[in-house]
Amino acid sequence: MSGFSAALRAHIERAREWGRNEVRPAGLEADRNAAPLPADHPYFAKFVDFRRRHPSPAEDDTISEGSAVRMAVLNEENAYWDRGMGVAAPGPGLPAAIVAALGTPEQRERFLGPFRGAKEPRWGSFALTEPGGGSDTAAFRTRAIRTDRGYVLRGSKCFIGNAARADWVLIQANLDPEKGRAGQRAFFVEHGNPGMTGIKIEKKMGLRAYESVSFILEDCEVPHENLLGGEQPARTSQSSAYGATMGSLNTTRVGVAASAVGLARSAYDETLDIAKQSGSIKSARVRDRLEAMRRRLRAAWLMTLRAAWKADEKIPNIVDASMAKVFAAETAHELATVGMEIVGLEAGAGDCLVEKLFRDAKALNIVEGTGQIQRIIIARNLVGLPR
Amino acid sequence: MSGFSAALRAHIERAREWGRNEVRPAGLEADRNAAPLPADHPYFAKFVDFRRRHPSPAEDDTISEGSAVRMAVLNEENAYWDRGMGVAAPGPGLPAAIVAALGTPEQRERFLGPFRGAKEPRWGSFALTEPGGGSDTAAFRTRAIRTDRGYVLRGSKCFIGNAARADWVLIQANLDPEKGRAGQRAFFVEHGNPGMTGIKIEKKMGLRAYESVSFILEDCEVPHENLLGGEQPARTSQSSAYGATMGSLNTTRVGVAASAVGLARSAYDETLDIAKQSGSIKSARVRDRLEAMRRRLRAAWLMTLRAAWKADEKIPNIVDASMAKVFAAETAHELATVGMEIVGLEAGAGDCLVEKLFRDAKALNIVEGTGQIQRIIIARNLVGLPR
Amino acid sequence: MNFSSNDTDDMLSETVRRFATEELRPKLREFEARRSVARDVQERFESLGLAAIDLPEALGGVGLGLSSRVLVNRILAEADAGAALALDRFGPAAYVIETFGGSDLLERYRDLLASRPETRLALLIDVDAGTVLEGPVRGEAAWIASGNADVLVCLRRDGAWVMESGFELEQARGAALHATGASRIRYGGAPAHVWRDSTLAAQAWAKVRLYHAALIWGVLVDAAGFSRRYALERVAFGKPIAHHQALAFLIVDMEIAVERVGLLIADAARLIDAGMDGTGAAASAFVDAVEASRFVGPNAVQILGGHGFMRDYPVEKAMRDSRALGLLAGGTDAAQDDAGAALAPANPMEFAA
Amino acid sequence: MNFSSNDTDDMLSETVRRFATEELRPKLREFEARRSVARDVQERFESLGLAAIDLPEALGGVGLGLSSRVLVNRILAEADAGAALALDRFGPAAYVIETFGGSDLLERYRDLLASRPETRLALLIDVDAGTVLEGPVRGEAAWIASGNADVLVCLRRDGAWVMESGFELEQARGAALHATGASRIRYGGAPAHVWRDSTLAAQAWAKVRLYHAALIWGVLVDAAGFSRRYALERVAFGKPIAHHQALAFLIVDMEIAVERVGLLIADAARLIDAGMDGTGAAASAFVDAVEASRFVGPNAVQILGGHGFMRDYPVEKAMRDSRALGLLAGGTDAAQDDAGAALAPANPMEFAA
Repeated sequence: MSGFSAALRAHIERAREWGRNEVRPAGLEADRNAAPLPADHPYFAKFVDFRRRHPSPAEDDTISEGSAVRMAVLNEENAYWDRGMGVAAPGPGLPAAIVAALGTPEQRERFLGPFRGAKEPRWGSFALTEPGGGSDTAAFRTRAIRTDRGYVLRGSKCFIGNAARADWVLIQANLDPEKGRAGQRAFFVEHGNPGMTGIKIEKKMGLRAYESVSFILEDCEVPHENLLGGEQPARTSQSSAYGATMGSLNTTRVGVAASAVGLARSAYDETLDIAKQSGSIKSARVRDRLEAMRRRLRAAWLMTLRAAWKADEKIPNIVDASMAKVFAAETAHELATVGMEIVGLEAGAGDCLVEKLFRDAKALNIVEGTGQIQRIIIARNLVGLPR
Repeated sequence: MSGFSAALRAHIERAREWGRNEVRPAGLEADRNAAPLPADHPYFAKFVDFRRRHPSPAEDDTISEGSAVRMAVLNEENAYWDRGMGVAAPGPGLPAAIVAALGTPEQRERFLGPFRGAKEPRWGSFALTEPGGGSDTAAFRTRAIRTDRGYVLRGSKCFIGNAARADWVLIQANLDPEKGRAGQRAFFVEHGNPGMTGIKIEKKMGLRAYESVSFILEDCEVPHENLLGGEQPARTSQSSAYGATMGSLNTTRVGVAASAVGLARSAYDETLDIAKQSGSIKSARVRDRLEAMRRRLRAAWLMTLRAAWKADEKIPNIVDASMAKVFAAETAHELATVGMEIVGLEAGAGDCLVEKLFRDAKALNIVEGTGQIQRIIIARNLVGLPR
Repeated sequence: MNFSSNDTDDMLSETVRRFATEELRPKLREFEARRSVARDVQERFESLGLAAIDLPEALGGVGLGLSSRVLVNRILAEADAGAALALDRFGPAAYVIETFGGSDLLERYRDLLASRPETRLALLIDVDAGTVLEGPVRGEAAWIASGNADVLVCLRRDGAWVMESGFELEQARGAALHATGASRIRYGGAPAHVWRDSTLAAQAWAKVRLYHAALIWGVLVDAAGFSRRYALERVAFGKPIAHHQALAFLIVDMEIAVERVGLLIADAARLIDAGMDGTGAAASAFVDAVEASRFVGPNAVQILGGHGFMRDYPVEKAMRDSRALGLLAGGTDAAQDDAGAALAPANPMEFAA
Repeated sequence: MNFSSNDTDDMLSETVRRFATEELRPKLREFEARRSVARDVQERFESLGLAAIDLPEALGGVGLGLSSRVLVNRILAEADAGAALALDRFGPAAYVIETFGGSDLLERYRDLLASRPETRLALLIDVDAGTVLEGPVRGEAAWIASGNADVLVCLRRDGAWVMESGFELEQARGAALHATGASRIRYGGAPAHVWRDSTLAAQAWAKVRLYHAALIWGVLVDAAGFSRRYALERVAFGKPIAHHQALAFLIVDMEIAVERVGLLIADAARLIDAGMDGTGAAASAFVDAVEASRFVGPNAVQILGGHGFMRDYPVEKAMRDSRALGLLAGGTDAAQDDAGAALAPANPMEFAA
């Protein structure tokens, strides 16, 4: 018996097959090469083809579950096979929802249009984080200055996913520093803009399958039309809906939580398999560890699902989302760590999935708000912790 | 082989015998009665007699170890047999060192003199904590007002050890609230002073062997001579030495840490004994738990001993002392908790030492600065955490 | 996929919450002192139908499932876990009777309890039962969470037995849960019923574990909530202690631990109510509750500082009660054994409801 | 009772610290990339006498005890644990040779190493060795922390053997400690030496464990220190992140974990140097180091946030290295077995020194 609709389960079955045959091998290849797969790697073309043949669950009207639950279930399955490959996937990515909600009609057509039905892999990218910035968005120092010809951007960004290969990077910059956070706007910088310099692809401990890029904005000029939402952003119904949603509902953190659960499940399944093969599962100590892994995994998944379900039911889920995010991320790390213990020397040899997951997992407690930031968000709601 | 002098070991041997024969049974009796032993309980007379026959290691010149190490070793042994009985022990107690360091010669004679060679049990007491006060000493609201006849004290105190039976209670009160913490002074309030009212002996979860007393100071009058150090306290060499010592060396917290280690050892030994008797030690799970207990216990003891040794060597030990205090206190709690797990149903029946220790231990992470306060002290020194 | 409660559970919650808040919580220390719950409170509990929440309707029960039982137990334990045990005269022994003896035997004991208002069934878990279960049984246990018992029900890995005479209780001090009393027990003789079936035993045990895990859950909900509210009221260094970041984070982590336990308990109860195998999930939920109790109980005391150590506040009781509850239902080691016995790949699509 | 270091150790520390800071630390990623330590660094290490710190003076060693060895290993590992392993061509295998073969055999291998500067001994711990140790041996291991080996030394619970040929290494990627390389190993044939003695095996193993525990300790000292300094420099929400109370507490708890490991390692080394039984204490110290590594390593990365995940900073290496070191020396489960094998009442008066 399953609490999920048959339609959603069919999508997951397909994602599972795709994950096993394509995503996992590609992720391992990138990890072994210690570098992202090149943009012209056959995987990406295959991916585009796969997406054209199989629309995402988000677009399937026969699914009865809400969009957040769909996303959670799919993220979980995808991250099971490789979290890094998920981030590396072609498409407008993270900024798609932002552009759809806040962009002018022209911008939506110009920047999202090319992705619709694209036959070649192409990427979008979103640049928020700055060196020394992290979670303190008020401290971001990238400036935008209005000129007659458009805007000049100055500053630097780091850890920006897929930024080197993206058609455009949506860059957060402050147009009016005196207003603080309220002065921040987003600007499209297109591929090859000479003002985007010092492009460096970071060498990472894990999640090597996707590009994390740092770059400098050195008098980077963009035309006026590249300011997201236009110069006088209209309070469109879409944008206010977006803002209102962000107030009491959160799905981004739930999505990361679901990915963390998928990664954690991968660590559990692989470890269990190795323990069974080696016979170490006969040890009560090993069984106790595996039981603790499974239990924690289950709790993380339930927490994540509930946060997603609340979002779909329009029940405020800020605490649930942050709780799921921090708990699932810490679960992924914990399970990979304990997994390495059970796997033993084979993990030390460095050709073992669990060891890779140990390196991958740590990022999940850092991106989209560290564990500390999640606790602050929860504490604000639980005990009114002041900012 | 032992790293301790034969002289100190002889004291410990005696304390062990005394502990096994007298302290442990008395402590269990108090716990069963859920009340402190009455002041006229035969134990206290025996104790006074024991002390007269066997001076404390502090007064034994043949011991080569410094005073802090002596105290740590003795506290550890005493708390092994019963921590509550240690606090209940007759004598001037906690304030003795303060009175010796800061009192006028008259005060030293008047308040400490009667304890020297006393044949009857008598107690001194020190009152700092206030309801709602806790660790924030700046928030203490007990006031002292100078009058022609002496001082009038107004306020309330809580959790004051042995205060109901003490000859005198040394009470911290603020003589000059505008000066904040610097306005605080200490006043002797003698037994039977009618201004000390509402005396209530608290019902505690554990450490029931000693009186924790709350009381109200309702226009409590004391003569001028009862202000510790006199009206114009001289900067005596003793008092400055005391102050200087407090600056970079701490032994009070080390003493509590040592007691926590003793309590923890008691939990470990008793649990080990029960596991051996019941045969549950044959379970790898039980052995792993016991090993973790022993390991943690050893680390706590080494941490405590090193903090004591540094104090004796005049090496700044503020971080060591706080670290030992918090780690040993948490160790005592952890060991009793795990111990209960191993003991099982017998612990639930409530007649088992480990269960008593589970109730006793928690206090050690609260008294003399909670675990939180210790971490603040350490963080001040490690990373300059501002107040 | 649905996390909402149904209307029945919502009504039930409200009834139990009012009863617990009005009748139990104010008498916390009174029950402790008298080592039992007053007769009128017991009668009110039974008149509300809360005693038979998960007994079949045919037997006068409410016919709700284990999901409702864990809800009721949680809410009762938020007020007083000892009282929750004391009030339920059939108690978790009912699961053993039902599983092995079916509705006939369940009915018999239901009638016995109805006819004699002081009568109780006591449940004993004989984890290490060594000899083959047949004929007379003999043994003792250091603690059962009851001051009296008219019927002794014993669950073992390989079966169960019921004894109506031939056992004697000796009052014990008890480490906690004083409202329900505490006894040592000694038994010897031929049981009135003996069953040998390890599959049924595992099923009954799963329910027994969830019954107790839900009580721990309730105690921890209360401990976390009480200490959180205290931390908002108590001021130190110029602000509520809850606004000192380290304590705020501790409060958050306590909340996460409690949530985690609750989700695992509800998940296991749903599996069992849906007729699926919930033995592993129930054992895991119990282990999780015990682990959470070791974190939440003592830290609730810690947040109250010296006050937490005094009996004027309920948190010291929560620390003791939750610790003691973890020793019941066969204890954690047995639960760990069962939870780890059938480890299979995780299935994220498994969700009963 | 004395916690002070002696003058020899103080001098030693200073020498090692200077070498580690000047020669190792700046080349961290260079060693990683070439999977070995440059020849000139190796020569400098050996000319300082650091290779033979705890070999007998008669054999050209410095003749210091295990207490000095753990100190040296800690300081080297503060710079680079992989390099520390790479530099020590005799390595922990020396303990097995010394314990079973005595000074004659120790001398022989010492001479071999002296004559051929690329020669290394590799140590393998065969924890689960099942068959009785005699005649030819055959087997494989998934990982040894070395890129090459001329002599293979194997320690088992019931004895040890040494093989000078009949084994082959296959290069492995290695999860960490890249400066020392990584290999899979396969062996089969008659060992040059075989010993059966489980008491001696336990003694040698104790030293092997402390050797590795000290490396973990060093990595954690560095990870805690580096992340602490970073937290003082990095500003968020208007102050150094180290001054956000929750992070300050985390830093404190990391420090406590590191201190605790160090005290247990030094304690066990002192016991062994004093000729007392230190097998249990050494096993416990190893387990403690592994536990601490699971807390300190990842949290150092966490404190650096996104930067911690990048190879520009050493903390990701510390997290990987400390985790990998815990898989060596026979791993934690074996250590736990040995640490729990002889549980006796605690003796607070036992202190060697």
